[in-house]
Amino acid sequence: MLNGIPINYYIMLCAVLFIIGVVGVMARRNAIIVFMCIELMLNAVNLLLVAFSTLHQDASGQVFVFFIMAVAAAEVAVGLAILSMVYRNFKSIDIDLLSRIKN
Amino acid sequence: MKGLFILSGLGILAMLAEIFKFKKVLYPLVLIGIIVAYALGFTEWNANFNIPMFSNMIRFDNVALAFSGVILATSFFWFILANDYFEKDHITDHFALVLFALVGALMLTAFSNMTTLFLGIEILSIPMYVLAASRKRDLASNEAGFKYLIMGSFASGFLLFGIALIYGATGSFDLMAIRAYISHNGSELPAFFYAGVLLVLVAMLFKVSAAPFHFWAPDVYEGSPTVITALMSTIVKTAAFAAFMRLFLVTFGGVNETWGMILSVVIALSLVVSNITAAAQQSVKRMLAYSSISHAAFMLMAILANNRGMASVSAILYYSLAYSIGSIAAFTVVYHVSKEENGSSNLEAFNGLAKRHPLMAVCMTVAMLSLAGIPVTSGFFAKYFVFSLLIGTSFNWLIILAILTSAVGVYYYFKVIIAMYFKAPAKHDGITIDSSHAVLLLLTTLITIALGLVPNFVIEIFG
Amino acid sequence: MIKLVALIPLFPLLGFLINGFFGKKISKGLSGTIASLAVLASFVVSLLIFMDLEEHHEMTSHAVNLFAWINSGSLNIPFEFLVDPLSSWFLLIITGIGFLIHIYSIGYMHDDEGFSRFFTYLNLFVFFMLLLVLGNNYLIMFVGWEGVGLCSYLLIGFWYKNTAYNNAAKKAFIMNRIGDLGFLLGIILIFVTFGSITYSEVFSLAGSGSNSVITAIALLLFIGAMGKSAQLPLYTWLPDAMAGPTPVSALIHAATMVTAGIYMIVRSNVFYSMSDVASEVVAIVGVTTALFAATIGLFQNDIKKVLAYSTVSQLGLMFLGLGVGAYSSSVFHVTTHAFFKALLFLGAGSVIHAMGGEQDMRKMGGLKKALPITFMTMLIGTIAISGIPPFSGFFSKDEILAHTFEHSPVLWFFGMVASILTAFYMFRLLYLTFYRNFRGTHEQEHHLHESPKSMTIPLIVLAVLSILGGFLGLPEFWGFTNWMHHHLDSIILHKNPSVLNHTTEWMLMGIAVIAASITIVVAYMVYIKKQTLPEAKDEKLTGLKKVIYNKYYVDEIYNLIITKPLNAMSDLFYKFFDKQVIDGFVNGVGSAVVGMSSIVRKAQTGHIGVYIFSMVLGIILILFYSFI
Amino acid sequence: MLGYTITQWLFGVLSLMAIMFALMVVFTRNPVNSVLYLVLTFFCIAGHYLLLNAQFLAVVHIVVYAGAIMVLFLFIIMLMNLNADTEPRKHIVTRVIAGCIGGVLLFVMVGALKGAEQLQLVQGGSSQIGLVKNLGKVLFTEFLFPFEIASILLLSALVGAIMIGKREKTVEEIGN
Amino acid sequence: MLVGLLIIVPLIAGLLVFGTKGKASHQFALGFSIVEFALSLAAFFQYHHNPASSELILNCTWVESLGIHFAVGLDALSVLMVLLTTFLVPLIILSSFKNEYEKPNAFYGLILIMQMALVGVFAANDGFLFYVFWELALIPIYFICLLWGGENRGAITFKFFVYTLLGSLFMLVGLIYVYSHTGVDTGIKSWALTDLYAAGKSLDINQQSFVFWCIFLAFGIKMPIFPLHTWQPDTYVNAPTQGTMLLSGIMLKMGTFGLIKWLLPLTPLALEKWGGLAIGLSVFGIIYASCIAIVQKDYKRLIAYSSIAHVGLIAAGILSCTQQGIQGGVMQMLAHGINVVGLFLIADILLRHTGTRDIDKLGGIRSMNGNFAVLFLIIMLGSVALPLTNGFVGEFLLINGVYQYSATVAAFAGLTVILGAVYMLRSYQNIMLGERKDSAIAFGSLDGTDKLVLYIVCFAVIAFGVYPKPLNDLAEEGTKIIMQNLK
Repeated sequence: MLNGIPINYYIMLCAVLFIIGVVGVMARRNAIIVFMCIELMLNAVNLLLVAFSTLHQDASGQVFVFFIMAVAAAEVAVGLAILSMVYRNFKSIDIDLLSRIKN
Repeated sequence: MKGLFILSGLGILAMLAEIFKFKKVLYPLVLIGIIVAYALGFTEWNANFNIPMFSNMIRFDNVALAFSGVILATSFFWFILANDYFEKDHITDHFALVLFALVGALMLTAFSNMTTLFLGIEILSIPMYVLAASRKRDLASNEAGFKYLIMGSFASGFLLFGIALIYGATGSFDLMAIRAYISHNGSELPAFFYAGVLLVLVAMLFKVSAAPFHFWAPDVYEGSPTVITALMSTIVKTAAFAAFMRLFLVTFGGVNETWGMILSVVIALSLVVSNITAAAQQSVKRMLAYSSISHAAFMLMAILANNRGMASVSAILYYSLAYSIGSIAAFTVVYHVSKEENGSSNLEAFNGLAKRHPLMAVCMTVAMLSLAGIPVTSGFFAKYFVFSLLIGTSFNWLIILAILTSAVGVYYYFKVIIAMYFKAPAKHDGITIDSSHAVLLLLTTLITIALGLVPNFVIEIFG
Repeated sequence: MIKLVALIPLFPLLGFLINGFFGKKISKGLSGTIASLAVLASFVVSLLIFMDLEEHHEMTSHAVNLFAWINSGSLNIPFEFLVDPLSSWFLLIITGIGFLIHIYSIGYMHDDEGFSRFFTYLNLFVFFMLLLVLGNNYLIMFVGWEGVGLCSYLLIGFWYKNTAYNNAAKKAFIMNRIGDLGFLLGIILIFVTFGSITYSEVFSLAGSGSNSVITAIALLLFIGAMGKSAQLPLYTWLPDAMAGPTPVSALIHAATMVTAGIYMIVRSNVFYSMSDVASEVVAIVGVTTALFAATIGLFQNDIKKVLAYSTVSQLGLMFLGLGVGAYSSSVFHVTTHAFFKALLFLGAGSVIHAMGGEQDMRKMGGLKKALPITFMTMLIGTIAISGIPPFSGFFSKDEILAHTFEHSPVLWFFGMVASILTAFYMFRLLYLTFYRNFRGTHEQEHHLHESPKSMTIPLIVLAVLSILGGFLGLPEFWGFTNWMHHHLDSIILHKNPSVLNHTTEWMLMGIAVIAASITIVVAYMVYIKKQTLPEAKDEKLTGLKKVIYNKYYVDEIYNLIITKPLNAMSDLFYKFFDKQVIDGFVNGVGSAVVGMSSIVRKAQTGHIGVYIFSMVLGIILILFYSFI
Repeated sequence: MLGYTITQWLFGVLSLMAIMFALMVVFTRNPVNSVLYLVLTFFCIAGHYLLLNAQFLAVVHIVVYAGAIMVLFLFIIMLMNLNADTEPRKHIVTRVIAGCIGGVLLFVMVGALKGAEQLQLVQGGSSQIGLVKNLGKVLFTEFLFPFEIASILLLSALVGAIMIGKREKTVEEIGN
Repeated sequence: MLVGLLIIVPLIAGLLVFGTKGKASHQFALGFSIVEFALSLAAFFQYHHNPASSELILNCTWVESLGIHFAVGLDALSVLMVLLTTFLVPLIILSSFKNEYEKPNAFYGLILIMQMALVGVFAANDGFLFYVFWELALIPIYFICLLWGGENRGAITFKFFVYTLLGSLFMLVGLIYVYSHTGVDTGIKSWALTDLYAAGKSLDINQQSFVFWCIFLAFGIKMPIFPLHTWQPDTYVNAPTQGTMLLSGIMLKMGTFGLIKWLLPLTPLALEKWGGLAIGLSVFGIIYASCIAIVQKDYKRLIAYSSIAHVGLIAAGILSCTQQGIQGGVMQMLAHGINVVGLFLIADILLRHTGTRDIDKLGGIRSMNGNFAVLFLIIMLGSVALPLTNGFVGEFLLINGVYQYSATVAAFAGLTVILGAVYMLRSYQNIMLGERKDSAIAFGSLDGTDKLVLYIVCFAVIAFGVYPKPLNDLAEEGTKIIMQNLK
């Protein structure tokens, strides 16, 4: 129990958020939204880590969240750069159009 | 450890080179730097064993050093291969990115904390996303980078979720602590700990491109510039395996009944899918991508056999070395042939290569033989070690499957050989290649054979 | 002296080598002389050894070891010769008749371009034949056995441009090989049973073998004999073998090689004496063959074919003798048969020579005047074969028939019929050839001439032997010592005591002589008085006659039940099983992989969505497997 | 209130909102709205952080995600002029399947994530771990190496973004 | 030492020949192969002199930790097989003198390297080394067939390669399986032959069966045994004649040799259980291949099928596990090697002189060249195992061995005596005898080198048939060692 809320609740909440992110990745064609959904997934993980951190009374979980944030920022920077390049070349960021290489 | 710093320093230096105008010396500097890093690795051999560094965030023990050695050696060859690549625009950026990726790769060989694992993976991946997309006007390259990015980030999400769950169960990111936790709590581990392990497994399987998490690999390999493909299929793969091994042989070795069966199915699926799909490929580059999946399956078999102490480690070490060297040779040839054919690496482009450039044909043949696992090339020993690890375990059936699919493998590797020696070339003029590339080809070919003749050095490296 | 036995096969071997390597470079005369001398030398040595053996009667068998040949664990087969009464007697027949036929061949083959080749083969044949009889174990016998088969093959197909001859040669070789397989298996069974294949060891151990094994051995060996000695059902090669030059027919297909089967069974008489079943089989096969071949002989028009069927029939008679346990009688008949059948063949050769190669008796006739020596000698031969006393054939045949009667009157009856038929067709041959008017072309008539000396002298010698040969084995009830019995006494281990009384023997003899005489008269009536001629056109024959004329269609039947199915099966194996089923399967696997490949690669759609789907699906399955 | 404490109420409300906003992120057609919903989700998550006594992290979260990253997204969307409902939708079947798979995944996850009850809690103690001082201590001692090496990560992202973002000077080059 | 030379000389020679050009290539190659033959003769006499001589043993560590040694040694069987190899290779090289090959240096270099691998296979005393040489032998022959082969060589040689590779991978698995059971007492694993024998015998029947089939598959494909044979005729026909000679003359013996030395003593229990099936396949293969040979038109293909028949008998004899059977197998391996080289040379000569190998088109060659006819005849007789030719000793012992296993099976196996004569005589008659069928076909006198090779082969056929003792003694001794290990 942390502050009166069972850890299970947090795990479930994070799982739900994570899965919403996954569904978003699967269901959307707009690359930016897809990317955002991935961010959502990461945030679910963050929340979970913080919850566990509090559970264990251990700061490293929260520190890990910093790193995830840093990475997310870096990923977004690179990702959006690539996206804008793709947009320049394809004039679209529809992920279903990016299927020239196959088989 | 020192290698890590040197490479980081080199990376930063490369960025500075743009500003301070010493681009010309950068290339030799990098080569020297790699050699120095390699040499420094030797000084650390046996020295830092079991001494935790930075609160046990990273641990350059002998295994890590050995894998770093493989990565550094491969990267040395790769830089020779890539000399053309760096002559274009953004030279310093490319250098920096590759060097940073190498830093990530080295971290993956030596991490001993989930944090460093995660950072290592990301430091390796983010430059690779960029490099894959580095031919900015090329749609294929764009697409490759984009696909790699999306899939990679997506997989990272699972990795993190897994890590979080493990953290939740164990209260620590430290591998030793997790291991101690497993052995301490034995059978009473919470279910979500296993879920965490499996999610990490999935993420790692994605990184080593095992079926059914492999789909990104052929597309990305094909779309990326050939040189980058070579980098991905050698260094990235080796690093991923080093990480995989550290996680699943060392850390999660205690719960192998959780992931063993799953891994075996994944291996079987990878073997079948990769070999069968490769059989019909017309593009040699893409074929090599599929072949890399099948080799990944073989390396996973060594991990699966998780019961012989250092044997699995040295088998994977040998395998990754053999495979990397062979791949470098193969990609060098593919690079030149496709350059000749305006970027196409179709099988027809190889027709009559034996007449047009005998050296390339011979080296390609040796590389193909090695990838196919024919004695006395190193590829054979690699497969042999895997077989000998797995035999007598409950996974004998995997060996049979591996043999059958190897026969299919022979089919597509030999398609290249047949094309080179048997088919008439479309053009009859010879191909000229850089003397440095000729040396590279010879060197990798010799190493391939030498490793096959004297595998001792690698196999007995851990005593 | 006996130690010199190795010389006996050595001389023909040398002759073979000299003629083989230098035959084309030396003159025909020299070539023939060398070959003949080689055989003569062998004959002389054989004779010396024979006499040596006769003198020292107490030591009847001598093994002469040349070198170790095959060793394999407990199987030790030395290259070893055995000199004993049986082999020494056969040595004499082979080298003696062989020499005469060599001489004859010098004349007969004089105009042939393959002259030296002929003598090469002939020498080689003699060499192998000598090995056959000299060997001290079954394998050496087998060596000779196959060797003579090879020579027979080479000599039947001597005129290699003629496809029919080649076919005949091939047929002979393959038919022989069928028998050889039986022989080989027999040898192996002997080894497996007794641990040795050396005669003396095997025979001394024979008592320890179970009856069924002994029977099996005897029957397997007999299969070999059936092949080599042209017994039913493996006889068909012998009539075809007449494609070879006539001296070959005389030497190989009448006097020596075909009697190898007799030799082998006499050699192995221990087994046959111990196995009633095997003996019975031998006797029945023998008498059936005798009768069967004799009936075919009645309607043959080719002079050599008649003699060939007669040979088959006579061999059958010999096997009848073996089957009823009259081993020495059969050897006796082998001897006399060698004399008169060689004589008849050589005579026929002389006729053919004179007729310029014509072999059809319907185109001969009245040659008596033109070929007086040939005629006289042929007449003697015919009388001898027909069993008219005191010519040699009478004694030997009578002995066999007497023993047969003792064994079984039924067999005797059929044997008797066969010998009566023999008398008939032999005189038919004589009448059609030498009596009445010449029926050939004018040109042939013009060229008719007696053969040269080199041909007639062997004829005369053989004629004399045909007359006198019978004295080797005069009936004991006449009060003589049967030399042949006496000579072979030591090698025949289980003699069956004679139970016939003298009256019966006299009676049998009488019946034989009278029957033969009547037959001769009937033949005279038919062919001289009534001037009957065989139909010129084969198609006009009807009924049984047609069946017999066509040799009971045996060749056709074989063709139908063996050759054709074999070819059909081979085709099936090749075109269906090999190409379609097995290779089809192998290639099918290959194309299946490629086919699957093009299906599997469809999954690689290029859509990230699909990739992510599969990834998530994978995760679901993994978690599902692990937790639910 | 209804037997629940304030924190429990807050947890419930924040969770519901987070899930709702997250769903809106996925199901809203307009990308701009998606971004905004995501920002809202992030705020909810920040609220959770506060509930969990991770005050510093909550602030950083807002600053980094809502303040930086999402603005970047928004910026890019605006740049590409994607702010209308122009996004072609995936085929309905695909979306249904995606939903189903999500459901199944949830089901499996729930199955996999049970067992937290056994977790041995380090109960009570000070809730000081989320304070800056505390975190800083851990970050700069235990996590010094990752902290330093993260700079490499950021550098490479920097270089990469610049490299990708820069306009090509030369015309398309064929080759490798 | 000597044995080391035997392996290293062809390797060096091969590499040297790669550096030569034109005519010099085959002269060099011939010279080296004769040197190699002389070396193997020296080994042969050395063995006679002192079988335990240190000259004949070489044992260096290769991969210490895995118990892999570069252990080669010549025991009785190996001496014989090495002798066969080194005897045939000069003949094969000699027989190629009249063929114009593109890039002769590569051609002869590959032949010599192949020789190295073959000698290695026969001399290996270490399971791993055996496997390595086994596979190594495949590469040169693959390229020989691919580069200098006939019409459809790409697909056919590929099939051959995959087939044999698949088999040998299974063998590797079988061997590793046995290897993993070595060193139970000492804890040190070893690839040494004797250790493998001991380990193999310690396995239970199911394990042995697994090992047996894994390894048998490799040997069965190499030989090849029905129904694993379909790669063989096509490959033989398509390969250049010298390649075919290597394949059938020597390489095929790798399978039978392996059977004797690397399978029988390893899995005695499994042999009892499965030997019958294996023998059954072999014997059926004899009849099957013989029948197919009867209807062949292409002479080379006919010999290919005859080879399957012969090897079926060899395999059956060996699998009977009797002294006679195995020894006969060894003898027949030697004989078949010599004969088949002769026969394939004849096929080559026919093709070169007349432009066809179709036996229905040929005919009457005897009247054009009597000498050739005699040489052909002798080799053919050796092939149908007429007594006093080399084929006989082996065939007799083989049938003997099979007979001791089962009389009925032996009777079927013995059909080879008849069927062999049928297809051999038929083809001989069609090619050589009768009248010339096609007036366009002229057959002049033989070339010197062809004649020389044929004379040597004929001499070997007869000499070895009349006086097989020197070889037979060795075969007997070698077999005895195997028989002891079987117990």
